[in-house]
Amino acid sequence: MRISVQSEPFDLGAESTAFAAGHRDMGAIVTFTGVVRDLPGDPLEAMEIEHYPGMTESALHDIAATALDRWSLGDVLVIHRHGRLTPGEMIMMVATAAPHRRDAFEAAEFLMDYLKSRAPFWKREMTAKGADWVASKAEDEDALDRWA
Amino acid sequence: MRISVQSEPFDLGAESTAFAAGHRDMGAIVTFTGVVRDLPGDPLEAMEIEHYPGMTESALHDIAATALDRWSLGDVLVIHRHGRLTPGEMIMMVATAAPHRRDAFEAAEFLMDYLKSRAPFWKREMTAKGADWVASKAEDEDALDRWA
Amino acid sequence: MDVLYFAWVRERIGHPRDTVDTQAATVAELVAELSAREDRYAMAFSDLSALRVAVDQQLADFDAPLAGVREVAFFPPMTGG
Amino acid sequence: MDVLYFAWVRERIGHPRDTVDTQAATVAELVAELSAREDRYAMAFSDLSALRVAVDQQLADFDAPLAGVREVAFFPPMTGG
Repeated sequence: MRISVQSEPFDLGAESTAFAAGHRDMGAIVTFTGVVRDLPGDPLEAMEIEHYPGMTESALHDIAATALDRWSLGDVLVIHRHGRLTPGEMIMMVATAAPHRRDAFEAAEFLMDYLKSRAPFWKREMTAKGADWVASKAEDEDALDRWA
Repeated sequence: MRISVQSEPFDLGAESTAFAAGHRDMGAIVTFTGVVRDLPGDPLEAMEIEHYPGMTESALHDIAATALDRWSLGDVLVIHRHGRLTPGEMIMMVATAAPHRRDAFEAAEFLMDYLKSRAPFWKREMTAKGADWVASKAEDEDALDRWA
Repeated sequence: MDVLYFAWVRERIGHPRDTVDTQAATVAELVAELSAREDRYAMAFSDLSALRVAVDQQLADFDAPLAGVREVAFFPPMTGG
Repeated sequence: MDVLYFAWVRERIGHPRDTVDTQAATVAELVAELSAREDRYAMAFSDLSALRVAVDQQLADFDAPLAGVREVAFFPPMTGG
């Protein structure tokens, strides 16, 4: 398991390659990458991500440990950035390695659902008009019911 | 949509990076990679993948088009190798880009489930004892029920 | 009409392709015709539940009609991915 | 005890951290104590349903006990990923 909370960009290609190379005994590798959407005409200038140093790492560690416990997995990777990101930049990624595809997919979805609502990150959108905290979505909270 | 049926290896990192870079307007990128498992003590020497040239490409194209039609997706990538692969080599990958994570995950799972049982590939395992065609699994056929 | 064989169907029949001149109206009639040729064909087609068929490169059923068809392929259940 | 604030809770209160000397037995009692300090605290804590709390860096409920606790944090629902 590797958990990284960082302000620097990460290299999706290099991370994916390294993660897969470390798990040649696993038949299935799933990655999820979250991107600050770069939409034409969108007033978004930047996204700022605040987090809770210390708790962030332990929350991500707990979420990953729960996934490793619940599915037949070889490994889990979680990278999440904080600080200022511009449209088109990657916010975070998770990767899972498993003997079978269903475990790899389910664990990746579980990690994302928990990370969305249970890891201490807060997004703020910056536009010419000012800064707005992103509201949590009921659908993100509801998504957790699937794993209850 | 890009479909590639090829005997050469592909570069997961480069493919993931290029796919994500082409979809900065999408918030969610999912990749799935299938690997010939390299297990200690496993007698597997190689896996040979036969396919049906012509039909393979059109079947993968149809599966990808169905996914694009069914989910809110920006793009789909499917790469599948044929020929002789050794343990640890990557067999195939799919990637999906979507505005929202649920669509990206579901479409990737759909692509995998259909590709497993509806694209004309046949795997043969080579060991010191000889060659054995891999039997199809009832669970792979059952997996399609989810999308009926 | 081209008839193609893949995987163990190809191995049992001993070659990957036949070009046949047939009056068979359906895939099932074509199977009966081929099975009557030689034992190795009869063996390859002995259990249709273990076989899949594609007609002009589209998955089809054994009762699919053959009028106008250029290519039929027989193979075991697919194991890609 | 350290009390931390994040996101708009931090903005409303005007700083990221207080060090408090409190006899509060639960998070809810601590909230009542802080709310009594100044209007900006009262405003930040006016709708507890919009707040989440962590006790020693673990998510907790507002009735969580504070005995032996070193750090309490208040923040809005999380929006990571």
